[in-house]
Amino acid sequence: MNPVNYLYLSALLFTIGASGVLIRRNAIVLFMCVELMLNASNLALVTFSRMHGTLDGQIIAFFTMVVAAAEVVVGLAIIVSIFRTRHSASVDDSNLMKL
Amino acid sequence: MTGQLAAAAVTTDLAAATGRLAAAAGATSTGEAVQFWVLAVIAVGGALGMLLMRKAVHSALCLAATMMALAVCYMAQGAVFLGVVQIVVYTGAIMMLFLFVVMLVGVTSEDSLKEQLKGQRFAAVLCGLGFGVLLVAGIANARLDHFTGLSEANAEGNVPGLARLIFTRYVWAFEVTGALLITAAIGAMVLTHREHVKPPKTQRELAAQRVKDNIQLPPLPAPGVYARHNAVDVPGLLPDGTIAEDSVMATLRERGQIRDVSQAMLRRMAELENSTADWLGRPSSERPEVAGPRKSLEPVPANGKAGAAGKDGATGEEGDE
Amino acid sequence: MNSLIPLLVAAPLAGAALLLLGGRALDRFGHWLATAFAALSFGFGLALFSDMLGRGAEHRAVTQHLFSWVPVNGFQADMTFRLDQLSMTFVLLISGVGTLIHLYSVGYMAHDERRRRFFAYLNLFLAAMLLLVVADNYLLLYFGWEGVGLASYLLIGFWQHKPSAATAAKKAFLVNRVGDMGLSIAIMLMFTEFGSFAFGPVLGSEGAVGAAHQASEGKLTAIGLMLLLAACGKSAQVPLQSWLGDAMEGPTPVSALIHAATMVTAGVYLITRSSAIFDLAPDAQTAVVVVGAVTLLFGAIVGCAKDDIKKALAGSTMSQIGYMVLAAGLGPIGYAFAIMHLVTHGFFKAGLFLGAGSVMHGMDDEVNMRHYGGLRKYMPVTFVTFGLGYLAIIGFPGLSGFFSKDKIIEAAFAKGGTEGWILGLCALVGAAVTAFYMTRVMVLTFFGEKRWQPDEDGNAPHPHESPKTMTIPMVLLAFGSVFAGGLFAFNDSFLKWLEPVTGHEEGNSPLAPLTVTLLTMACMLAGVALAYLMYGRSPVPVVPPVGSPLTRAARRDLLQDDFNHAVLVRPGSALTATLVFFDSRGLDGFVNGLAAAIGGLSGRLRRVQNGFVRSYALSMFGGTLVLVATTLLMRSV
Amino acid sequence: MSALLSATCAVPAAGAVLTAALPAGTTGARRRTTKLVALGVSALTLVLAAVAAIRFDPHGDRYQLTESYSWIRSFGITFSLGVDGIGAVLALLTAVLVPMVMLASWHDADPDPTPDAAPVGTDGPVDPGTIERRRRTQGFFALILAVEAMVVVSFYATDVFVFYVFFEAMLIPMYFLIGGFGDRAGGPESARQRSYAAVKFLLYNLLGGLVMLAAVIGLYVIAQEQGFGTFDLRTLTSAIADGRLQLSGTAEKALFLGFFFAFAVKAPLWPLHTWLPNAMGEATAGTAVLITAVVDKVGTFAMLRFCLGLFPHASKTFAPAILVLSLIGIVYGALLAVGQKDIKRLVAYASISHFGFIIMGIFALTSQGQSGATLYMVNHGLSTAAWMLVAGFLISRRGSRLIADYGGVQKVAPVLAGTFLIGSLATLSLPGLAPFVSEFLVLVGTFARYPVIGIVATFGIVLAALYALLLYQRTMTGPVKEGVRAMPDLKARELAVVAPLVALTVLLGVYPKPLTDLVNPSVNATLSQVHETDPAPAHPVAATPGGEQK
Repeated sequence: MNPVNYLYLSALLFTIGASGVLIRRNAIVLFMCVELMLNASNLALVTFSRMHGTLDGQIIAFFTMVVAAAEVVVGLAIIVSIFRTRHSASVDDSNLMKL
Repeated sequence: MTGQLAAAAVTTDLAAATGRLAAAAGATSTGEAVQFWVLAVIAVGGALGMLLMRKAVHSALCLAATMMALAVCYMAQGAVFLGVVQIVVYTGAIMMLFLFVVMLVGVTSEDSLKEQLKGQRFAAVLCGLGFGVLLVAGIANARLDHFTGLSEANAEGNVPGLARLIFTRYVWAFEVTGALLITAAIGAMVLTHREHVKPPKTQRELAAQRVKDNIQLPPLPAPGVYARHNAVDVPGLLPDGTIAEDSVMATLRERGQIRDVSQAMLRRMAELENSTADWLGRPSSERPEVAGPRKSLEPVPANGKAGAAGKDGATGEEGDE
Repeated sequence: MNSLIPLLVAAPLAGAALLLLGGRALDRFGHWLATAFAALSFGFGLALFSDMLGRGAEHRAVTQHLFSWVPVNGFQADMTFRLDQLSMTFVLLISGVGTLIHLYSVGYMAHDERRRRFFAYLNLFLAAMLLLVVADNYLLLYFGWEGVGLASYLLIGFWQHKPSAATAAKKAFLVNRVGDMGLSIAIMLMFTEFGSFAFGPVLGSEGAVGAAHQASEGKLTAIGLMLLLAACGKSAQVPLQSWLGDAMEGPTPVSALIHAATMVTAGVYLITRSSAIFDLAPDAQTAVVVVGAVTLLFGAIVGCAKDDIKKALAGSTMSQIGYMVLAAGLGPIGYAFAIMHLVTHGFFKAGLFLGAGSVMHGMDDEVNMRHYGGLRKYMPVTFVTFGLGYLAIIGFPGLSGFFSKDKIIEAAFAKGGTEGWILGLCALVGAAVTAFYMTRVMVLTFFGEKRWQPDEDGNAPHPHESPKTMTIPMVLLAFGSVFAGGLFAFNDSFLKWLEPVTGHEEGNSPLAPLTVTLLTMACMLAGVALAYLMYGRSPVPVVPPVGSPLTRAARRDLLQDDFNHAVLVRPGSALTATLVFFDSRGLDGFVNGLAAAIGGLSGRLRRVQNGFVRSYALSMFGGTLVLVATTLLMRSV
Repeated sequence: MSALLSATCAVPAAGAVLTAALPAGTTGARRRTTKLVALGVSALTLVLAAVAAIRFDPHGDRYQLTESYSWIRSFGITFSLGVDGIGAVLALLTAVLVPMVMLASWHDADPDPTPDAAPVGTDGPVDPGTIERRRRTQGFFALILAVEAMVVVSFYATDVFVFYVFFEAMLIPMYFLIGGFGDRAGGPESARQRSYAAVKFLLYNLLGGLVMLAAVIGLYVIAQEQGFGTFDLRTLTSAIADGRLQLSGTAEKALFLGFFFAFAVKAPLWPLHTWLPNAMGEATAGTAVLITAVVDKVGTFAMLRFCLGLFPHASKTFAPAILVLSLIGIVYGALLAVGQKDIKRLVAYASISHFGFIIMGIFALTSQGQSGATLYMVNHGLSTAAWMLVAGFLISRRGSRLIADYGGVQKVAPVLAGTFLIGSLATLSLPGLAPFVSEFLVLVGTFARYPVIGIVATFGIVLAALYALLLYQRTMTGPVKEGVRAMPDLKARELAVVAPLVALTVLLGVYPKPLTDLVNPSVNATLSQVHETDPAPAHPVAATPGGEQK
């Protein structure tokens, strides 16, 4: 088997994640989709690391995870506070930006 | 949790071995191939599950599965540390956080299947397909025939190798990441924290306020109907047979988790009267309709937010906290 | 001595400025001041005249350069004056008659509260008219030309509170403007053709041949026709004659000075002055004679039908100027006679108008001749002077009109060929009609029974003779009417006087001069007799009879106004209204519509910004897709 | 390098700042101080502009009294000023008219004695009339001075970019002048109209300016490619004239149209004119004079200086088309003037007709036409100012702009009627008054090259007589109308405004030589830039008489 298949897997997961962002309405699921996309890219990075024989790819993947963690913390906090005021976790209910 | 770790440790050894083996060739061993295909099916299945499940909890669980599969993939590719971190941080911490929030905002609330934005779903699928095709085409076109393998880089072990890089070349980024994490933590606190701008009201003041506002002077009605249904999600019935929504706690109302038994109760009462009438021998013209006198009273929709709109916002707010 | 020429113009101009700017302080004696300035100008004219007579016939023309007026490269218009025999004739006529009419107005306008302004306008008119005749180039002539138009506008509309007067003034100015267009175009043509529009270089002077001789006949014809258009406007010739009748709304001295003696003859001056051009453009000359002949009949017919004494006289003026234009169109055969008739006409027509003014003065401004009658007993001086003017105009032997008109008729026959016969016969018929309508005026006004009645308030007019200031000018003009013609005709003195400017040649008339004279006499007597039969023998009805269609048409100026109204005014106002609509709805509507369309489009586009995060994400994603695809495609290509 | 020109520009600019900074006009005395300061500044500007015109030597260089200050070095932009005969004359005109406008508008910007309800219900853009009431007087006079400063810079600028900046910046004060200070008469409806007019004015001119900006940038880019990285007009024109800087045919045409469009909107040329009647109708009479007599002149002036100087070939190519448009403008403007019911709009349409003459003179490409056009700018400025200001005095007395509300004014206010008549006569180009000289020159100049257009344009003089005299007849003559019975005649201040204008109109009609002497050399220089000479007469008088046989 060619390790390139990991890249194909990564591409597939990324696409699924992206479609999820576009299709799902629940803000939490949306976030999960984003996480999936990040993970997909991490997989690609790790594969690249293996391809080049250096560890830099893994480092970047590591940083990605950290950033993802930070993002999730803040993002979920935002979701919670939005839910408090709007009683809804649907992103379609927060559409005041059009004004 | 411990089980997972143990399993991961086993796989690590295995993956390291296969990785070393494959390094020379540019193709992988059959073992890794088998492993990959199994994991790939799990990962994609999990991802699709996440995408398609209507309930957030299910989505979260599916995602967790995908992440575990990915963690194994990392290990198989010689990124042992990352694989562990993936399981500990992602599956362990982040996904738990997700689940907490899901529980907080309504575990059973589902996305309705009806798409509100015209053409959104179709366009999204189209874009996704197009993007996928592009990515695949890109990868296929790239010259990726040579794999160096990590045997050299991981010569003194994966963790020391990473550490060497993190604390030398990437130390600045590492520090900044730390700052980012701190900031994120503080941000989360700030976002979710509610400042009391004035001292909390005492019970007396609240009572006075209620009198002044002329809202719900007596205590709220208790939930439960007769002795039959005494669960907190069963609203009490008003004298006319309709439900008293106030009798259910606000969080349940918010989630639409009110179990409406009024119809059943009415039906039962009618039966009771009928049997009483039978027993007394009354003519049938005087008997009430068994079908129930209040057709109009529909059960509260499962995920409707009618309850949230609330009879009055004040009590809703109080219950929410 | 030449430096007096600018003063001719400057004196009345100073008078006008002084009176207009001087304010009420001058109300008491302003009219005498104005008369003095007019007389001063006449004095300068006499001095220059005597000076001119002292020089030989070839050295009489002089020019006086003041300053460069409009110098732009090749276009050089100078403030230069030229005084030659032709100008001199006009200067004396204008300032002389002008002074008399100033004097007359002192009495006539005695009770008008705006008398000072009236005299200022009169002075302004004199200045402009004198500028017109002493100008040395066409642009300066145009200056004077429009100046007299302005004065005419101001004076016709002097009684501005009457809407009819204001309308008449505007009409006069507008119709004149159409003529002025011709003059402008003629000047432009001269400029592009010759690079100059000064009299000397273009027309030639002192034996030198002007540039006109080198131009093509087509160009000269064009210039000539444009000059004719100008002349038609100013001299009320067909087809631009419609303003003259309405111009009688002005005070009578104005009618006498401007609309009889001087301004309306400016067209004749223009044609005579441009003789060098017309002589080289026979087609233009033909047009001139046609206009002259048509107008002389037109005016005469109109004059027959009018009951308003001033309008009857206005028709007569039109007709008499027709004679002059006709003569001027005949070329060197006729120029001198045109000017001669112009001068004699200036005397007798001014006299007639002043007489009419005197009658109106005595009759409480009544103008309808059907309400006159038998006035000879009440105003003897007016009767006598008016009668002399009457005899002069109908060409009674020995009086002024006889000499000048007879010569024109002779000259018309002398044109030769069919043309000559037609023109001559027109002129003869004109003479007969002239005799008819003038006799009609005379009879209706001074003979028969008195026909005036008290008005609604019971105030009947008390006809009386006018004051001295009015009668003296009338008497003086009557002298002119009687003797000027004989003086000019004596030994052909006038002909010789003008010959250096206009040239002269004898025509070969198919009829002997005596025959023509006798024919004219016969026509005149026929006209007088017919008029006497119609108006002198039987009482004149106070309410005019319906009359024949021709009479009715003539009362309406031969439907000229109706024609103008139908052809110009009504379509014009329709066009204006359409354009106003087009401007607000069409042009502005287009722009506003564009604005609305843009607004609508942005309204549509705004809906894309629906506020849904997922929509934005979709567009971002789609954008990325497109970008990546493009990049890949570009790289693969 | 004398600083005369920059002083002429700086004085009104500084005056504007000073006037705006004076204490608010709560009392009559304070307001008078403001007005006197502004008037003094404008008088000083007049003196400086006159000195500049006098020190200009017609036989010397094309541009004199030049100054240059470095501004944006990386784009070769310098703040350079210089004056030619045309610019000197027009700057002088501006400097003459501004004090007159100020005097005429002496009380136009006083706060209303009875504070009427602030104009509400403007559902369009924000009403610029909401300038703080107490500072109205300061604002008005400061804005006028600002306009003056910018106009003068535009006339003096010899740098394309500097010209552009001030050409556009002029819109800002004008916008506030139009929108913020209207006739006292109108109610909320008039406020809405005024707001509409101001926005329309701004949009039209802004659009023109933006097109021009594109052309300015395009010119710079092309010039820079050929080694002329500068906006300096003199460098550019001389390089274009001797072929060192070559624009391709298409580029030149496009750039020409870009410049011309802006100037044609400003001028305004048919069919871009529709903003003018609105703006002049709704603004105060003084502002209307500023628009038509001062600001619009920048447009025609710029056609002469920039369009012809920078794009000689394109100018020639487009000249016939522009002539036809200007011809339509002449007749169209006059016909619409005849059909107007509103005095000020009538004057505006008359101005459109006159601008047709000016543009026609410029693009006839003859020295008579262009000298005539330049004189026309001056004469139209003076005569229309007189006409419009007197009309403004009339309107302020009766409180109505409708012609139908007047009649018989001549009887009650003869001096007013007399000056109005002189204004009307000047408008219809009566000989002896200044506009005649210029109009005739334009006609002759056009006729020499395009006889048919010249002849049709001559109809304009008949139509001019029609609208001018019709207006006079309807307002001033006839029986005295009810509303004008107690109308006072002109006051001393008003006479002081009108008298100099009338005197200048008469003087320049009889003796325009001082102006033609200033203008002619510059016009000849402009013509030589376009490589045009006057058409020679077919049979010049100078040829020896009889020397040639036909």
